[in-house]
Parts: sequence; structure tokens; C-alpha cells
Amino acid sequence: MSLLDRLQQAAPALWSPEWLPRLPQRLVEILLQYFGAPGWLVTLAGFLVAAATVVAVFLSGFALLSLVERKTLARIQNRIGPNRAGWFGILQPVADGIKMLTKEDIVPAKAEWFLHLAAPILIVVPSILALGVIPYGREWVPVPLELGLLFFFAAGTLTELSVFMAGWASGSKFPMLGAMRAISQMVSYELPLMISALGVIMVTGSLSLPAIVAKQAGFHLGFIPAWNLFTPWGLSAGLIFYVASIAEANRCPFDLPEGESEIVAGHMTEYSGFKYALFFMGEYLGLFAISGLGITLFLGGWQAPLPGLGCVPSWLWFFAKMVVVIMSYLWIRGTFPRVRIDQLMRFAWLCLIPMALLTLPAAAIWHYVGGGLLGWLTTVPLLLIPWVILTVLYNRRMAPATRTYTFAES
Amino acid sequence: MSSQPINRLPSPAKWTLPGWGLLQGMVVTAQNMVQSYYRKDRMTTVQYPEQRAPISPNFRNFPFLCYDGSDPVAGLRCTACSICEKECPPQCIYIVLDRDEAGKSLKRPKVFDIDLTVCMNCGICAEVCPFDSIYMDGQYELSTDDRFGGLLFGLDRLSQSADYHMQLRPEEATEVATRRKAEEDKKLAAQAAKAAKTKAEQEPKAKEAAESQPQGESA
Amino acid sequence: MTPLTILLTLSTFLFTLGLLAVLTRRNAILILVGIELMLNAANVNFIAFWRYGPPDPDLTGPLFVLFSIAIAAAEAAVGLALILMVFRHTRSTDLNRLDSLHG
Amino acid sequence: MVWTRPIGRIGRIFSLSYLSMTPLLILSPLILLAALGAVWKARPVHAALLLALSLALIAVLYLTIGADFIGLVQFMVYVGAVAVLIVFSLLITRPGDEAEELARRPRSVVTGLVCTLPVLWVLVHVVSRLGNLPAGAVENPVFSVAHVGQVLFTRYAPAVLVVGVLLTAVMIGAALFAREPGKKPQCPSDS
Repeated sequence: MSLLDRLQQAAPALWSPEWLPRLPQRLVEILLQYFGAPGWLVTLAGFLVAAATVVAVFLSGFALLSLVERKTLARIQNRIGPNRAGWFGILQPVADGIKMLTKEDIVPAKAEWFLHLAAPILIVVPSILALGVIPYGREWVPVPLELGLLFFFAAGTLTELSVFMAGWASGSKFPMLGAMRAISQMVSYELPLMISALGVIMVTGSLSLPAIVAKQAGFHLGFIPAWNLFTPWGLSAGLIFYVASIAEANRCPFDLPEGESEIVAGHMTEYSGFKYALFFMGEYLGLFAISGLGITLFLGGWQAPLPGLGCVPSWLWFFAKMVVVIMSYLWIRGTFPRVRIDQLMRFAWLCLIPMALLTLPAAAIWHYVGGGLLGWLTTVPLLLIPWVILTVLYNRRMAPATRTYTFAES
Repeated sequence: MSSQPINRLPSPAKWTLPGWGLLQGMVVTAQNMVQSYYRKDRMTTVQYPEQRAPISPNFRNFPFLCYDGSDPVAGLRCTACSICEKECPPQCIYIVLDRDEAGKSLKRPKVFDIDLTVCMNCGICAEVCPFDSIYMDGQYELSTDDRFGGLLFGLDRLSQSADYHMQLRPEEATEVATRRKAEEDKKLAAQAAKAAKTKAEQEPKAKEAAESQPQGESA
Repeated sequence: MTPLTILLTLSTFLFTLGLLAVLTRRNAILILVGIELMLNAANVNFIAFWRYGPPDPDLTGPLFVLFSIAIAAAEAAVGLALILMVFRHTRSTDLNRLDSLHG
Repeated sequence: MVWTRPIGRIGRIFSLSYLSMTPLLILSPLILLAALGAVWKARPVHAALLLALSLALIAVLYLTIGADFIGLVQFMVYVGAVAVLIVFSLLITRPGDEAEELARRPRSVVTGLVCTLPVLWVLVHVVSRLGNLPAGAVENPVFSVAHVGQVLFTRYAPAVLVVGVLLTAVMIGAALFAREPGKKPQCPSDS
């Protein structure tokens, strides 16, 4: 069979917009098969190209986001933002990249050079690993693992250790303090993150992310999408996941690990040049990964938000949702001040984790009742009553007391 | 809602919906963001090299030396009295008095250097100067890539005409100009009187009545 | 040489290294490191015998490892909490200094 | 076609016949080297990080031989929790200087080797005998998570309950232990 025949055979699917993101992978596979490569090589090369596609997409996303974030924050603060490099500042990421690459790479005398070098690399790796298992479209799942969700969380745990390595290997005070803050924050917020995902696993009955998305297909009443967010337990778990994901991504208002006004840059203080850029890359890729997971678990992944929109390629819906979620992160960053460390920990352990645990029985009841009106009637009180009790308690016990000023007028 | 500053937030209610305050904050920032695209009064940024914000007359940056007339050497008000040099807290002024061959003072500086890297723009030199010579400038674009020569300002770069001073800070300059004018007149009058007196001493006493007139004018 | 023997040899040496750590270290936390190594050696054995051993429809090997991991995590948490308490009491984690019963 | 087949398992690419031994042969020495470093390194934080590396490599080993679920759980629990805990408590307790440790080393290593070498000898002996068993040639099929769940909540349900109770007790106990005795956690200014 000639190469043309092979291409022609695959053509109807090959050139459709739905398959566009996987076009490079499939072309490489067809070529390798044509040249008679062994099966494992074809699979391996296909994976490599698929991974390269994902990395390319999200690295350009990283470049774009770094500009969009600065522009958005500037507009929120009534500034203009970067507008010098290129048309409306479009070349700013390029300028930043050149600057970072040409900067001197400083390793402090007291640093452990190997760990100091390994930490920024190990920060980027788990984010890229996590990006690999997310289903971006109906046909675009870079690595369709059966244990995708578990893999995602397992890869994510590597971040804590690499942050510690960065903080400890720098051999100075601020990085160490930042790393300790970062680790305690990540450990605390990983629990509500995982527990709120458990409800979705229970209802879907699978750890595979494509299966979770497939479960959310269809519409209630003809127009409400059957996403997990639009169930009582899903709403509760989704909100908890959202808050915990902001903390996991070290974003404002939970950006204590790198609080500029307190500890310079946290664990990144002693880094410069490209290593510093790698930290940012890891952070932004982690942001993409965690928002992608949130979309997959609660916002229906690549499912269209309204019926009759099937003609649009599914991966476009995924990225549209991702834009919305990430813009909401930016909005929150532009609005809220940083929380204090004791408020942060207390919020995680006394509010998020109990409420996340409550979503589990709610999801179980929902699953066995089979949703519908009965499901709403049983699970809404189960979740609402503790929320109200918790709110009253929070207002009573933990609301800040009215400040009295000794010297300034109130 | 508007771009007016918020003076006081309403006192928080006894019991609100949790997260209500957060939502209010988010609405405020959303308004900021949306309105920044069509309300010009929100955006206070000045695009610097192309646009410049007008400088307040009270803005003072780096000293300059004032000269009268059009000749920066002859008209220089500075007499190299070195008061500013002595008063300068970071000692960034360096003055050498100009002397003729006989070693007699010419009452003008041969060298007058101010080191920009040392100067802290305090304005004490301008305050202490008894000859209305040194004033604070409004120039702020003084950076240069010549680290040594470019930042040491000599007479050639420090001298500015009185017209420049008038343009920069009209009120102060007018006051100085009128005072100087008065002093000049007085001096001229005194000179004239002196000249007249010597003349009168030489001339017979019969003409005494005629010379009393200029004295009365100058008083 | 079969995969089973490789894995068993690995676990043998891993266990010995863990034992060596427990016997030679003085720092209580590093002794815990040795204990974790020994536990993992045992886990490797369970997995090896499940994978390359007689048929195992009940998944005894992997599930034993699962429970073992859960208990190891619990053990690490309690052990470190105890070590922290001891540290607060004596300002040291050196086990040689913990030779008095009345603190 | 190749790309339409879901991969499912991470280790699939390794379990093709001519690759199955290679990862074991590569990973085992690496694991042992990392473990040796964890035992040998005088600086406690290095030892802890090398332990984490060793445990992570064991997780990779599980992935390559088909125990995906166990491998990922191992990675999550050991690298994500246990190693972080150890490192954290090392930071809190500020262990003593390494010079002392190194000075003591010759004596302690001799003692340790005297005690461990017999154990090693016995184990190696047992393994060398075991290697001849015919059972070594069998390869059990890879299991799915659903299968794990089913077995876990039928045959091993009592064990799950016991572990659940144990973990709860551990959580409460560890929290109580780690608290400063007699000190209530307090907020600086406003609460």
C-alpha cells in the first residue's frame, strides 16, 4: 500500500477539524508504518509527537497568558499594561524570554548546586505530566490512561518536594521560609482538592478522565447541560475544588509562598535567569493543568454548553471553558488581598475539608437515588444545613473583631 | 461606580451572606476593568517619552548658574564666594576662583563643578547664595551613558540665562529681577552721586544748589 | 535469570540496606528512613510474587501492598509526631541521648 | 489503526516481550544506589531526598511490571506525603552536625555490617533457592481498578474498615501529639 493510499484511507478523519490537534501525531504514525517501523516504535513516536503537541500548545498558552495576565491586572487597576513591545505589547513574552535567557545564572555560594539546578526542572515536569492525561477533545486525549485521575494527582505531589528542594538548596532564609509555607499550604489544600474529586469518581465509577467527560454528556430539560456542576453535590464539590485549585496553583489570594511584600519571592528568591523562568513556566503550566482538571471533572470537559452546537470542534469548547476559568483566576487575583497563614490553614482544615467530606455521602445518595427530583430533595438539605451551620459558626467565631485604632482616626 | 475616591465604606452588617463582601469587591474590580476601556478620566498613565506631565513650578531637581544678558561668561552672577561649596551637605560643589596674573581676584569662578552623582537636590546652595546666582533647575532627564564625564557638570553645562529662569519659575525670577534691578539702580545712583560728589569737590561751592537734585531722586 | 529473581534480589538488598540504616543511624528520623526502606523491600516482594507467582484472582499481593502503604503512612505520621514530642522535651533527636526514663 | 486503541496502562510499552526484563535491570541498580545513598549520606536532608528518589523509582518499577494502581498510590503516598513529612520534621528538629556522625561512622558501620551480613546471607540463600521454582515462569494478568474495588469491598471489607479506623485514630493521635502541650493555637490580632 503506497503512502498516498494510506493517507487517502485515513483522510476523512485526518482532515476534519475535530482531529486537527492530532494531525501531526497521525501523520508521523502513518509515515513510520509506511517505512515499516516496528509496532512499539510507532507507538512511542506517536506518544512523543502527541506530547510535543501538548507542550507546544501550552507553552504558547503560557506566553500568551503571561501577557494577558499583566494586561488584565493593569486594566483592573486602571493602568495600561505592557504596550511597548510590538503591537499592543504582543511581543512582550518574546522580550521577557530573551531577557530571562540572557540574564546571568547566579548560584549562591552556600547553595547545593545540584539540588539548586534540579528543583526548577522538577517543578516543570509534573505539570507537563499532568497535562498529558487530560482529554482536550472528543478525539484529542494525549495519553488515555485508565488511571488518569490518580496519575494526575500522583504527578502533582512531586511539586511539594521540588519546592522544598528549591527552598532548601538555596541555602538562605527567605527561600526556606517560603518553601515551608508552600509545603504546608500544598499539603493542606491537596486534601480538599482530592476529596472533592472523589465524588465525581464515585458517580462515574471510573478513574479515567475521558470516561468522566463521557458521563457528563446530554442535557437536562433539553437545555441545562448534564455537567457535574449542576448537581447539588457537584456544585459544592466544584466550589471547593475551585478554591483549593487556586491555593494549589499558588495564586493570589493564596500566594503566601511567594508573597513579594513579605519574603521577597519565597522559594524562588535565590534564582535568576532561565531557572527563574522555569519556575514561572511550572506555575503557569500547573495552572493550566489544574483548571483543565476542574473543567473535566465539573464543567463537562469538551462537551458543548448548549444543544445543537455539535458542529464546533469539541476541543474548542474545552479551551473556551479554560479561558473563562483562567480569566476568573485573574479577576480574583486582581481583587483580593493576600490571606494570612493562620487564616489560610484554618480555612482549609475547618471549612474546606469537612465540606469536601460531606460531598461524598451526598454524591453517594445522588447516585443511588438516580438524581432527579428525589436526588435534589435529599442532597440539598444534606449539604445546605452544614453550610449554614458552618457559616453561622464562621461569622460568630472567626469573623475579625472590629479594629480599634490607637493613633489613627477610625 | 465613579472615579471619585471612596472615602468610607459602609459599616458591615451584623450578618451577611458569606462571600457577599467578596462579590462586592469583584464587582468593583470588574467595573474598573470595563470602564478603563472607555472612560478616559480613569486612566492616569502618561506615556512618558511621547507625552509628558506638566511640571509643577515647585519642582526642584538640580542646580544651575544664572547669568544676565547674553554672554554666559561675562554675565555670570557668581562671584566664586564659595558659600555654596561650604554649605553643600554632600560636598558636591567644587569651585576655583579665577585670578589675574597678579594674583588678584577677578570675582568669578574659573572652575565650577557639580557632581550629579553626589548631589542630593536639597537646594541649600540656592538658599544660601547671596548673589542670586545658583538656583534649582527643573530638568530631570539627566541620565547619560558616560559614567564619569557625563555626570560631572561644569560651567558650560551649568550656566543658564536669566530668561531661562524666568521661563522656568516666573514668580521667583520676577521677584529676583525687580530686586536686582532696584539694587542696580541704587548702585548706579550711588555711583552717580559719588561721581557728582567728587566732581562737586573739584568744582566751586557756588554750584552746590544744583547738585542736590540727583540725591533727592535716588532717595 | 527471571524477572522474579531480579525483583527478589532487589528486595533482599533493599531490606539489608534498611536494616543497616536502622542499626547505624543515631537520628530517630533517619532510623525511620531505614524502616521505610525495609517496608518497601517487603512490598516489592508482594508485588513480585503476585506478578510472577501462582494465579491470584483475589489480588492478595497488590492489596496487601495497598494496606501496607496505608499503614506505613500512618506509621510515619505517628512516628514523626512522637519524634517531634521527644524533640520538644529533650531538644534532640539523637536516640543515644534518650537514655533516661524520667526525661 | 494504532492511535484509536486506548493505551490504558502506563507499562504497556515495556511489557512487550523483548522489553520486559530491561526496565527491571535498569531500575533495580538505580533503586539500590539511591537507597545506599539514603543510608550512607551524612547530611540528613540528602538522605531523606535520596529515600524519596528510591521510593519514586520503586513506584516506576511497579508501573513497568503492570501494577499501575499500586505504583501510583506508592508515588502519591511515599513521595507526596511520607517524604515530605520526613523532610519537614528534619527541618523542625534541626539535626546535629554531620562531623559527629562521620566521626562515629567507622565503628557504627562495622557493627552494622556484623549484624546485617548474616541477614543478607540468609536472604540471598533463600532467594537463590526460590529462583528455581517453576512458579516463576507464570505471569499473572494485569488487574483493573474496578477489580480492585470489588475485591476490596467484598473479601477485604473488614480489613478496609480496620484500616479506616486506624487511619482516623492516627490522624487524631498525630494531631494531638504534634500540638504544643498546654498551648492553645492563637491568632495574632483579630479573632
